[in-house]
Amino acid sequence: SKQPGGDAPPANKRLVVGFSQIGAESGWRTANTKSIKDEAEKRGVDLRFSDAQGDQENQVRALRSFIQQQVDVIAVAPKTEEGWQEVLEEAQRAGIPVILTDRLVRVDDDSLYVTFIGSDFVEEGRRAGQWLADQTGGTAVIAELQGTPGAAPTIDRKKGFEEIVARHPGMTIVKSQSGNFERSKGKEVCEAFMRSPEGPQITALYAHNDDMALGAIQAIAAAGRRPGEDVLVVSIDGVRDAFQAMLDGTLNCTVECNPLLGPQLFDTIEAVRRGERVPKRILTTEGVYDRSQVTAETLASRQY
Amino acid sequence: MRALLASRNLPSLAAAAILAVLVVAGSVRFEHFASVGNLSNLLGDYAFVAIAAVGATFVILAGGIDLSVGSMVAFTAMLAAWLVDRGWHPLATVPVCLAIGAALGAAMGGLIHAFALPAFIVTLAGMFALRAATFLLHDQPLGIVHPFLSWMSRDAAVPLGGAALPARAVLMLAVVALGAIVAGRTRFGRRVYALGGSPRSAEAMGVSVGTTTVAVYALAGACAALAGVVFASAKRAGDPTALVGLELTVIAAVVIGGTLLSGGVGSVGGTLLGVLILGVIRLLIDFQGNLNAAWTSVATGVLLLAFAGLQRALAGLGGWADRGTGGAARIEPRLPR
Amino acid sequence: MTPAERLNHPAASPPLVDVRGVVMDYPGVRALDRVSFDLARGEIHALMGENGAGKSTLVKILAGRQRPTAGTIRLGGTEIRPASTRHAEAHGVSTVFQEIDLVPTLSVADNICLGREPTRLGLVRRPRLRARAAAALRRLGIAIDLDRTVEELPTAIQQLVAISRALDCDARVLVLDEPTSSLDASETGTLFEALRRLREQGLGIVFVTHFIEQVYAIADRITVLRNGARVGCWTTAALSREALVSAMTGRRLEAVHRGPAAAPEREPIGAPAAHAPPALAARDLGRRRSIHPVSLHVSCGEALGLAGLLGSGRTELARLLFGADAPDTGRVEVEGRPLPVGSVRAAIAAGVAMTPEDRKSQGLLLDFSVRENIVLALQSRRGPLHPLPRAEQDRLAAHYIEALAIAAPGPDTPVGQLSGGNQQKVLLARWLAVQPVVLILDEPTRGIDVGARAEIERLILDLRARGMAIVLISSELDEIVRLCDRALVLRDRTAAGALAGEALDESAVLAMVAAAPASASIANRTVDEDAG
Amino acid sequence: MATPAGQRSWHASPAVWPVLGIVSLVLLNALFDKLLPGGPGLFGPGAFLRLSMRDGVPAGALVDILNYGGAIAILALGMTPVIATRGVDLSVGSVMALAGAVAASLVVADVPSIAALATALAVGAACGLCNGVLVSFGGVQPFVVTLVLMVAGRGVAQLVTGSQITTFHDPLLEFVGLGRPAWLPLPMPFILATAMLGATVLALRRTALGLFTEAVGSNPEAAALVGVRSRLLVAAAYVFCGLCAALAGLIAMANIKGADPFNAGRNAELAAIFAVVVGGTSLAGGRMCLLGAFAGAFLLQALTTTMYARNIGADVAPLPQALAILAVCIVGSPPVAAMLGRRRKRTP
Ligand SMILES: Nc1ncnc2c1ncn2[C@@H]1O[C@H](COP(=O)(O)OP(=O)(O)OP(=O)(O)O)[C@@H](O)[C@H]1O
Ligand SMILES: Nc1ncnc2c1ncn2[C@@H]1O[C@H](COP(=O)(O)OP(=O)(O)OP(=O)(O)O)[C@@H](O)[C@H]1O
Ligand SMILES: [Mg+2]
Ligand SMILES: [Mg+2]
Repeated sequence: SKQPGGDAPPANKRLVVGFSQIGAESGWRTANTKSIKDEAEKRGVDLRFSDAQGDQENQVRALRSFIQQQVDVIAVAPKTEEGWQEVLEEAQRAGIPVILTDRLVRVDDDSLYVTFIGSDFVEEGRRAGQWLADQTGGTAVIAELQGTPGAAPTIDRKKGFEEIVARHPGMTIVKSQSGNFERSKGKEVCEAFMRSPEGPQITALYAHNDDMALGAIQAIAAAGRRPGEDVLVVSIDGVRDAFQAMLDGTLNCTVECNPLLGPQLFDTIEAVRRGERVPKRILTTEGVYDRSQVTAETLASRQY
Repeated sequence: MRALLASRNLPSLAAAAILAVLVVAGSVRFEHFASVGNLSNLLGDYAFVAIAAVGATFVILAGGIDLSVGSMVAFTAMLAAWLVDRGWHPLATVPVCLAIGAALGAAMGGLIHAFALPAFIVTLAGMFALRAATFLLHDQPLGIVHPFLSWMSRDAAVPLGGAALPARAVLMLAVVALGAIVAGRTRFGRRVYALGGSPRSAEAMGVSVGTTTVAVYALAGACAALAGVVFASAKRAGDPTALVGLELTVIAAVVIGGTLLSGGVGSVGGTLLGVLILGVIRLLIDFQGNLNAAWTSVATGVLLLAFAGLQRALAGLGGWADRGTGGAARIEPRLPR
Repeated sequence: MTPAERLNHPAASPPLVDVRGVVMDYPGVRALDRVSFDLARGEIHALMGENGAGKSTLVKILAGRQRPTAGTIRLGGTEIRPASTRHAEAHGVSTVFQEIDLVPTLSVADNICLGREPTRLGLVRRPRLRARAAAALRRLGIAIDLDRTVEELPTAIQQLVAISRALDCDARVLVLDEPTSSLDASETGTLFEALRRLREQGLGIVFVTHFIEQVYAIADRITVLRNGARVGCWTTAALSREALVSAMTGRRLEAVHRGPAAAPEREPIGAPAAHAPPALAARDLGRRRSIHPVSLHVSCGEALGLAGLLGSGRTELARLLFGADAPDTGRVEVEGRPLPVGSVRAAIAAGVAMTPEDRKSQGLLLDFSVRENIVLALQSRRGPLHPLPRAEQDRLAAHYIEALAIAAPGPDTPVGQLSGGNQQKVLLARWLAVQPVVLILDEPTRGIDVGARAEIERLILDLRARGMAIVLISSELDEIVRLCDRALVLRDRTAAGALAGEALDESAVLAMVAAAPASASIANRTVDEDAG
Repeated sequence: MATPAGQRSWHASPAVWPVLGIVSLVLLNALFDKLLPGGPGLFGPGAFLRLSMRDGVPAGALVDILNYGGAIAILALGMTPVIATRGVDLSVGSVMALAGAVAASLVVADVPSIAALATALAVGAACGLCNGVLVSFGGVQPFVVTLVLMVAGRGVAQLVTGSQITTFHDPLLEFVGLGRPAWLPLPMPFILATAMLGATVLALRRTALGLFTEAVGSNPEAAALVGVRSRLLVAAAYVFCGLCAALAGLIAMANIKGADPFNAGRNAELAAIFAVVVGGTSLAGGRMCLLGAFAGAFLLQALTTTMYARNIGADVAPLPQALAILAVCIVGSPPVAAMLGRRRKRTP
């Protein structure tokens, strides 16, 4: 049968790629899906797309069905890091190379996947923290809106941010609660923050994604304080609504987490098919956007 | 044969017929669909769902409902992973998890009976509490490495026409068979059916309602715990965020398999059919391969609806639709208490 | 030694069951007040009393379904406190409850053997189980499909299945709460034979009924309850029918029975005028698998009886007339206007009413109050947007509680807490409140005490006299003969013939019912036969 | 307030238990505020009981409960008749998302906001109609029917918004969730929920509709035999539920000034069913208690708000919530009631 990424594809046969997406829990995720689908179409790749509807089990099942369908390459955006050993071994036995996007997996043997394309959540947390430290000179009373408990981005974005906070004695996190990555929960939880005894002292809000920050901004305003001025707001993702908010002056900074992985992913896939060696870790190009940099043109250029 | 064709088996038979249709349709439409590999994947991937669903079938047959399955599976999976992480042999975690699952189930059953509380509320509370307990045990995914687990997934599979049937699939089939025997051929099984058919009459006929209720929930807890161990061993991890919403999948499988939510009617074998139908629907969507999230939801819904309509129509042809004397406006059965 | 002789030597053996000073308090009601009761070996002991007297409550206490507030129960000399039916059965007390308690979704065989299935290595032995169930049914002379679920069976068959179940276990004491309320003469006869055999074997049998003749046919002793208190205990021979009735009611017999005999107008309004269409007419009304086409008509002020054996199709016919089932052939006319097929609403709107046979599953809303149950049909006819004012509801409830002597703590008591007979009266009240043109009564006196039965019979005559058309289904031929102008006899789901006027008497009906010898008996009825 | 069940006196109404639950939660919070070292005291800044005025509108934890409980209460009111007819509606969360998506997309496309609101409500009712017709005329189990819409509805909502959160600026749409009318400075969701409660109680208890609905759930066969139009009633119950879900969806949407097709109404069906059951309506059908469902919804929200106030992490918060739920149910359970009743009888 096939060698993992070995032989060059016959010219007449279309490249078949199976891609397993986590679900559609946010606009970020849909942009990610769209980028991959569009790129596949552009390059004439036969993309077998599977949406797991938020359930990692469905992802595992999708991978097994890709193996049955004898696709050429499998790409997967894993929901959590754990739980991939067995199915990746099966893919390896079937000679299908696997590329990870967006999140890494933890397996005994990292030859089970070819490469990982995506951002580093810990690094994103660090960047958000660093921005805040730079902006405030290292003194801030911070409220943190976490993502879904136990999820990889939640754990890592918290970890990275806390690393920076630990380095600055003037920065303290006084409130930290999950807003489930949802705009409405972000708002509800932030209202509780503002109302709490510590509420009046809070000078900064760190949200694990833009949606929660956008909800929180409304809560801060409703509590009679100016978001972006009295309370600095920093979040992660860089969706279009966040840029709009920066233009409005209510959001201070967003750390980009680029969902537009399509081109990079298919470049890599083709490289793998050609038998080239690819690095084990391919970082996506991502920026940190401060509201001072944002203009109407930046907003217009945002694709998601 | 006549007993098999009895009117209350019709929904299950209809489910089997539709499952066959789905499989044939898939084979015609997609290359590689009808393969032994897909079959063994299906059985392996849904093993833990089916094991949990066997327990849920008993609960629903007894006229109850168990919303705590998802949390229970996640909790016991985490417990198993946690124990293995502390140096236990994976096999040694099985009795511990089963005992704890059964005890927790029995506790819920006990509350339901002792305070005459709705099962919905008690098991909803159980669902919340167990999810929190999972986080308390370990607040993020916990991977485990153990030679036994590698051996299980690589070497303990049963060869099956060119593919390999995972050991967990064999275990699942055994549990389903055992469940079917317990439900259909033991006194306990008869009591469960009686309790679901009419708790009042069952009590009047000498069925001990309390004992049976507690036993049924304990059984469901044990099944969910076994499912948890299977899950942990297949994933080689425990995950506190895993399997949110599994309860709906499980209940849907039970109901699709022909068991009435009102209790007293249904079968364990039907439940396996229900699980497989959900699995085949998912497989069809994966093979279709071009549905994004929104269309995946819509397609799942439409397939389910088509399925329910067909099942209803087939069963209706057999006269199941108007059982009893009340032909006029027979409203569908009661929900569990 | 005959049972009566044995009774005369009480010292010889202690009573099998000895109940002393039992008190049972429900919230707001004292259902039993220091009642004592004893049962000897090899005795059939009848428990009698009006509706709500406390008979079923005593039965439930014996069976472990209800814990008494005070008092003791001794079984063979040792005190027992049965905490559940299971517990009581372990002591050898086997019970048939008034509200037939079977699991509707289980098969006949499973119901009969539930909890005592024959097993080997923990597995139920199906063939043995079926054989045992079949044997238990045979004892009562019935042969029905063991795999049918109980909910598919008519009330009377369910009752027989429940009795078979009670007979199937090794009991020392058998308690039967109105086992014959749905049975007709021949089934009752078979049951009595079985009971006599058990009596010979030394069982003690408690027998609750409202049929006085049955008591004299089988009981050795009679205990009478009134308003929860024991009135007395007599050997059957020592108590005349008159004395029994007055013990039960606290009134003299004439007061009770001034009903039918004294009813003023036995004579009907007479043949309907040629131009006036009958109140209710059916032509070739039939339904596949249930009843062959039947034609009938009833005029205003006339009562038509539907007679026949169990399963002869009377209930099915009534349901077709009422539109509860859709007929395959024929149609129904009310006062000359055809009714749309299979619409209960249309029938009700046209002035037809029907009290169903099975009050628990088809009639009452058990957790609703007496008042709500009474006004339900009237309200339904008025439509949801014209609610009956509360005052009017209260008036109606009060009126019927009084008129039918419904023993209830108040109009807001949930119907489920009433005694069986009183529940039946509530069901009647519901349809009387509608004041229909045609009233179809399916076994209206099931489980109703003598006094109330007389009241209801008088009521029926009265309604008829006031111009209502009545269709009466009853398993008691004398009731049909006494109350009806004409009777339609059904056999094997076919109209076997009609009787009217002078020709309508019990022997004529019986002759017609029994005309086709073997096929009329339940034992030989195959279940799946297709009448269509 | 008239007890919905008509003949029940206040202390026998099942609504008592959730109300007591809310009261004790509030008291518990106050106790913590007072007793914890460094706590804010009973009415200090940040205290649970503290009500501050902002722009002439009261604000505080208690107001938050009214605000966020409103949508759940409306869902629960819609769910109650469905459950009373032995049904269940799992699709309410998806209908919420769909209604929000429709309204927001229309407004963004410059449709007049009043028309957008009306369309969204109509879409909700139409969803209910689909459910209702399939259940009552199609005879399919309610669980299955509504599961289908639960799965598919969210997909449709995503299609409507093009799989993104549709943000809008529209005073009328925002008013549905964020409004604080001058004549009654309370959160609009609470006002809407109370109005719905009033309207529902009137519609069901001042007519015979409530009685018929309960009759259908209590004994369908008996109801059919007295000529109650069971099918129509059952279908109507689902339509009403769909309508309520749409209204709740509009509130959720207005509250964040955006329609979130991914998360709006997630797990709302569990919350609504919970509120109904805690409020004393049995899942087996029959008797229903609208006031109880209403109170049950606010009990649920009071629990959530308490978790925020006490700073309990979302991962472990379900544990105390579960225990609180059980406590409320056990206190209100028949055996405990019987025990208390016996005690009460003995003391005087
Ligand atoms: N569960 C209950 N709750 C409250 N009261 C009850 C309950 N069951 C019975 N009662 C009351 O107890 C009294 C006795 O009822 P019981 O059923 O024993 O009468 P009965 O003699 O069997 O009458 P019937 O001939 O009508 O069956 C009645 O007044 C009845 O209302
Ligand atoms: N011996 C029997 N075994 C099983 N089913 C029977 C038997 N007799 C009647 N049935 C069922 O009863 C139905 C007809 O009985 P139906 O209730 O109409 O008769 P009925 O004359 O009203 O008798 P009842 O006095 O019981 O009301 C049939 O559909 C049949 O299924
Ligand atoms: Mg009785
Ligand atoms: Mg009959």
